[in-house]
Amino acid sequence: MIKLLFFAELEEIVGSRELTIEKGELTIVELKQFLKEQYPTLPVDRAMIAVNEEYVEDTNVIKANDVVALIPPVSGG
Amino acid sequence: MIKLLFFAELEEIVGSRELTIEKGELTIVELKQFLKEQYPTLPVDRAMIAVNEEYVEDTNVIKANDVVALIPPVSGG
Amino acid sequence: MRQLENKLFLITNEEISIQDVVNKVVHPNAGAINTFIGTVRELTKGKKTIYLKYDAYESMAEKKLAQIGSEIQQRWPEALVAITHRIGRLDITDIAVVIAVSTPHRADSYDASRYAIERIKEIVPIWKKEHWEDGEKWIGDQLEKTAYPTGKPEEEHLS
Amino acid sequence: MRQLENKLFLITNEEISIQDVVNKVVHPNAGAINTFIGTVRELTKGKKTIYLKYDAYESMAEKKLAQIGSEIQQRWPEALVAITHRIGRLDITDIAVVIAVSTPHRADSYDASRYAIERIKEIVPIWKKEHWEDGEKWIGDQLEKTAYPTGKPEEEHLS
Repeated sequence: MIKLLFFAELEEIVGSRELTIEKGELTIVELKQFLKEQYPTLPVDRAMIAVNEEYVEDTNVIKANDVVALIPPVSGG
Repeated sequence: MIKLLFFAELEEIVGSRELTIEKGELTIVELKQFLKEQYPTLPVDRAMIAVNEEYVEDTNVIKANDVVALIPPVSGG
Repeated sequence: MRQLENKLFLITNEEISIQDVVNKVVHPNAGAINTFIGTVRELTKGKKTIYLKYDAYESMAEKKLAQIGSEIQQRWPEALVAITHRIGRLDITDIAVVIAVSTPHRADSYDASRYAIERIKEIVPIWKKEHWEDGEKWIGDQLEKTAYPTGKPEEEHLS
Repeated sequence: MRQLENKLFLITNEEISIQDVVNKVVHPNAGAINTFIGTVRELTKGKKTIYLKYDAYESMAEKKLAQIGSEIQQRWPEALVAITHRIGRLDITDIAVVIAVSTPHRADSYDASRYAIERIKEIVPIWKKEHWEDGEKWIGDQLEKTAYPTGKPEEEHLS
């Protein structure tokens, strides 16, 4: 089980800030592919990915109980 | 009559912030010469000169009733 | 509340007190404190903003602000840094962010403060939504923004 | 009192409120406010300061602060500037000066604020006297300071 977080326009497209998916280990690349299939309009490739609140590379592996956030380009400040 | 103002270490050397001298027109160079004679320990050449609150060149002429300030190197901020 | 306000790196729903943020970096060895205050501007590219809404991934945003603090202390070891960013609805001239950096000498306080705001705009998960008379839009969804094909923002020199 | 506090360029004997100075430059077109806060540092070149005394040629100092404001508005036409400098006795960590500069975009706010503090140290008739355990000295009477043979400080580029 993996918890997914969506923010800003991603949250609006998904319709929810938080989703849980029934997956075991998978790579960021695999997760992105999964999300593109589920939400064809979601700009997945423009998002950064954070696992447990740290940015990760596409090659990273997500494990059970990880919290994965899709971070669209930030605009604070 | 010209009013002279002294600040910081210059005030301490002269012993007064304000002096009035009985002079008519004179140039800054002449004033500096006068002050060096009156106060041999006064670091006149290290001071900037302001006439009526504006910095002036050595060639400027001081007129009666002007307020002339000797401004030692500043250290605000 | 008092505990929250004492955090050096804080996301808050409340109005930000500049003095409170500055107080966190006051120190006998500091001769200079630079602050950057980001306020809500009415006009952006000729378009009139009515208000903004800021949202954040709060827990991660505070971690990333703290990371910026660590990066600054690596570059400027004597610097003290505090940053508070507000979220929620902000009106024109409201304060969105306050950065305070103290250093022994002034040049470093400017450089480190500038570094902080540039890094905030690169790595801290905070987003603003502009609300105009005729619509609204999440900023960050801007054409001039680059995608992150590696999923991770690189540390860049200030431009 | 209220009238004095509203002056954009002010020499005061009172404690300086950062917020009050910042309020003077808040504007709907400002997205960025940079402030520089000069505080009394305990150690200068290894020597321990007990307290400082600042003195000023007050009327001229306010004029020169206003001149710095004008110079900034020539270089950064959209900038708003306010500067308050305190005089009298100041203890360690007390605020001696607050500069606030607002601009539409952040880079200018940093540059203009930096310009202001450098110019203050060049042309504004304010002096500080350091008081140590074993003595006291007017600063400005420092060997590294140059004399002004023409009687007039030239406008210099920031170093």
